[in-house]
Amino acid sequence: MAWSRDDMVKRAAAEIRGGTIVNLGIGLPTEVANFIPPGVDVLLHSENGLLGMGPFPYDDEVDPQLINAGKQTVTAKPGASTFDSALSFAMIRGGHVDLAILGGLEVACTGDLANWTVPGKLITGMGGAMDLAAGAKRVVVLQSHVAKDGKPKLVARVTLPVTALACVHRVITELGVFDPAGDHFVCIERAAGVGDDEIMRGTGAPVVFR
Amino acid sequence: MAWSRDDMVKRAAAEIRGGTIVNLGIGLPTEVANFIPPGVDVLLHSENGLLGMGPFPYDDEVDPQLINAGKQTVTAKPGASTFDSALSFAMIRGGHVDLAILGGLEVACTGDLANWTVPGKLITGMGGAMDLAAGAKRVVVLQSHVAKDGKPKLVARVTLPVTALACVHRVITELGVFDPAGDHFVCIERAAGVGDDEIMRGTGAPVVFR
Amino acid sequence: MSKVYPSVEAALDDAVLRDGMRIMSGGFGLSGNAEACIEAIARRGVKDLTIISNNCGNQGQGLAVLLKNRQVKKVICSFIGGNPDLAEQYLAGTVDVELNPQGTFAERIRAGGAGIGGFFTPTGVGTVVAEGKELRQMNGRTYVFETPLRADLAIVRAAVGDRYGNLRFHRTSRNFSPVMAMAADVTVAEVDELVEPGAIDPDDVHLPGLFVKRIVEVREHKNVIEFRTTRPRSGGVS
Amino acid sequence: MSKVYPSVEAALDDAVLRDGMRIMSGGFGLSGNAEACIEAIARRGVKDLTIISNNCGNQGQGLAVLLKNRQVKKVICSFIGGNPDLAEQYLAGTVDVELNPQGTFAERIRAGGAGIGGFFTPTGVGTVVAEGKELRQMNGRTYVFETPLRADLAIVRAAVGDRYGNLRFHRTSRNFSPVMAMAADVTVAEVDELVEPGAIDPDDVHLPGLFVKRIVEVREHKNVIEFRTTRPRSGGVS
Repeated sequence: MAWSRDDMVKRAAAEIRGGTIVNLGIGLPTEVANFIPPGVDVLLHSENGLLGMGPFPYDDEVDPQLINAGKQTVTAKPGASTFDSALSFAMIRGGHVDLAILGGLEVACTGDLANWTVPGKLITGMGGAMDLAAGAKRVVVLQSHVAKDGKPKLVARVTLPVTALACVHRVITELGVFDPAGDHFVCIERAAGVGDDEIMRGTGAPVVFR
Repeated sequence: MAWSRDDMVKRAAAEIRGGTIVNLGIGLPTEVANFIPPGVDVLLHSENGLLGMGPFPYDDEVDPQLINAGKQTVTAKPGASTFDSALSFAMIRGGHVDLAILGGLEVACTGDLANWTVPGKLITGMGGAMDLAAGAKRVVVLQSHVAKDGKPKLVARVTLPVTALACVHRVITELGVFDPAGDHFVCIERAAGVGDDEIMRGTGAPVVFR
Repeated sequence: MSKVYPSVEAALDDAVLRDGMRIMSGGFGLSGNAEACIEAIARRGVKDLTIISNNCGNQGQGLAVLLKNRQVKKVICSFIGGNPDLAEQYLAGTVDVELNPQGTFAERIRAGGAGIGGFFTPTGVGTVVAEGKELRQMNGRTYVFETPLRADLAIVRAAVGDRYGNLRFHRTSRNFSPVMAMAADVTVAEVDELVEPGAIDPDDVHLPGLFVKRIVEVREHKNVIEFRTTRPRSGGVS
Repeated sequence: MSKVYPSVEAALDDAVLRDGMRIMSGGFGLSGNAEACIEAIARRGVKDLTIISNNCGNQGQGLAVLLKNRQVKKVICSFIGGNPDLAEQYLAGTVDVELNPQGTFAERIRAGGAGIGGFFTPTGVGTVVAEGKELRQMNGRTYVFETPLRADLAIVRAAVGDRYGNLRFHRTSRNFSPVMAMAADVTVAEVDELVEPGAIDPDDVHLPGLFVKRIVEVREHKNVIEFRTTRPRSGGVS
């Protein structure tokens, strides 16, 4: 049976190693913060200028000038630091962020990522997506395996506007965990009861099972 | 009679306008700080990371980690700020320093400056000289009119290794005040009793008197 | 040396505001906006503005007021989601939008303020952002050339400031404000609290005063929250 | 997450130190040097080092100790005056010196830490510094292309730090240390005082901890003063 959203988010949380710097993209990836095991000491980076982001504030703690990149009110943990956007993106571009967990629209087996715009839809802008995809040491994408119309989102070649080339190390979908490997994906894990057929049917590139 | 060193330094201090940011080079220019009129509120920039540099400390105030670019112990005035070297030179290169008063070895009437090294002599390095010469909004050079061997230091073309091209706005020597004007210098002021002849004899480029 | 003005109207006078100018505005979404400065620009009605800001307001507020007033001809930014005014005028072709990756946006502004003529970044290579721009391979990686951004005016908000223009920002309100202050011919800062020189220790200054030309104390701010997210204090999981 | 090591010897272990490595060292002259780290490197005797530092010690002290020990093969810096050890070995041809304008030096290091592939600066145009480098005219001004600088190790001194590596510097001791910490594979910080996380307010952190890999508390420093200049407390003019 395919993983639930919570299962996917939990699986993404398992990608996080202690002692690292992690940036969680807007949307589903933001929820990964709720599933980081208590013993794992990680510093969350928010590209609007915060390292050591804590959970949402208590009602009487809300600070309008302490927000995350999704413009939600957050807190700062002990050991946190604030800084300007030039330094924040120096961190990202300079390879100082160990892991970025991002949403995706299409991932190619070459590691190319498309996640910022869909032609014909209202444009929103790339925000920090291109910097995170190109700059983070490791990029994990959290997305559904296929689009609403059934079209594969793991593909041989991205058809949507690119966010960054050859940047994705791992994709987590409701069907399993897939690593781009050049001309194919390697399925390194799958949801219980999901068969090869179902995965291959929903994937627009060759899949090697391990 | 030619100006004394103190006269020269005082004349250089008269270049300083209230409300501006001024960087004083190592050596003679450093002494300009002692002659800034009390009413002139200026912030002194020291390129090692201090804006709002104050006078030398009292003996019991000395802080080994509060120095100027000449590595002398200094103080910080109320309204001072400290910062890293990248920001300090962003200030200089970005045109945020209104005036730099620098020492000189040769100044050409084109505004070219040589002040960092003499071939054959022990090399010391350019330090911040090239950034200051190229970046400050206005560059005033404080130097002797001729070298010890009598060779002019105001010249048609610099012969020593260049610090920056077309950067000098004004030169103050013991004979007077000279502005580079392309193919000649304009003498805008002179020490009392110094004649045209003396100036022209000691200058390696045409001089127009005003 | 005093850069203090009695009001944002006085600080944003005829010497500063004019039609067709380029204005940088600090803030991330509606957080950390120079609210009083934005309102003053709206009241003055200068038009054909190019706004350089990460967002151009949101939810009809902040810089979106200038859009509603039809004062804006171009926006240079990184994100325009959640901004119906901009979407509408962009689709209608009345406002031009130049999108930048957020890090490239910040770095271009820093370059503008730091006297850098341009730089190579890996961000945007292979994307629409790099189209028509110079690419260069260095040490096995491909980079795209980006140019500096400057403006005639920057408006920023800070928590504390002194009459020399030294500023301290509160939490994530810092964002683009320091680099924008560096990259504009004139920077006007509105501060929650104006203090005496020396009240901010030299080591505690976030933005040295030489980057700020005019400063105004503005004690009241709306501090609009776009997404007020909280957790329960007791009972639930923390 | 604790980056705390019990001693500089433990922090500068075999995993970090090796012959032929590139080491960045913060400090301006002898002020703000990572004194204990320099001594540990001297004791360990690793050789063929490339030292990237504004000065390479002065007056026989600081990094000059590594020169005396013949551990240095190259120095990348901006100023070598007042350093007889370096002058002697440079003239003898046993140490190579690469001089950079100080601002270009700082900016190259920042570029190395910030993922910038290179940049154009007006500094050095028309001088020996620009020889053999790409020149480019932009907006009526000539710029020279400069490349990023990186290192295997950076050693910095700070006044206060916590176990996450967050640092605060005292006065002008900050200088090159923040950008060097960004530009090295491993940064070791020696701090006068180690405090609990949270003791430094997030807004008061000078260098966010992610740039520091190892941190050691070192309470004693020589704090050598190169030119002790003072003024009389009474009688004379202030």
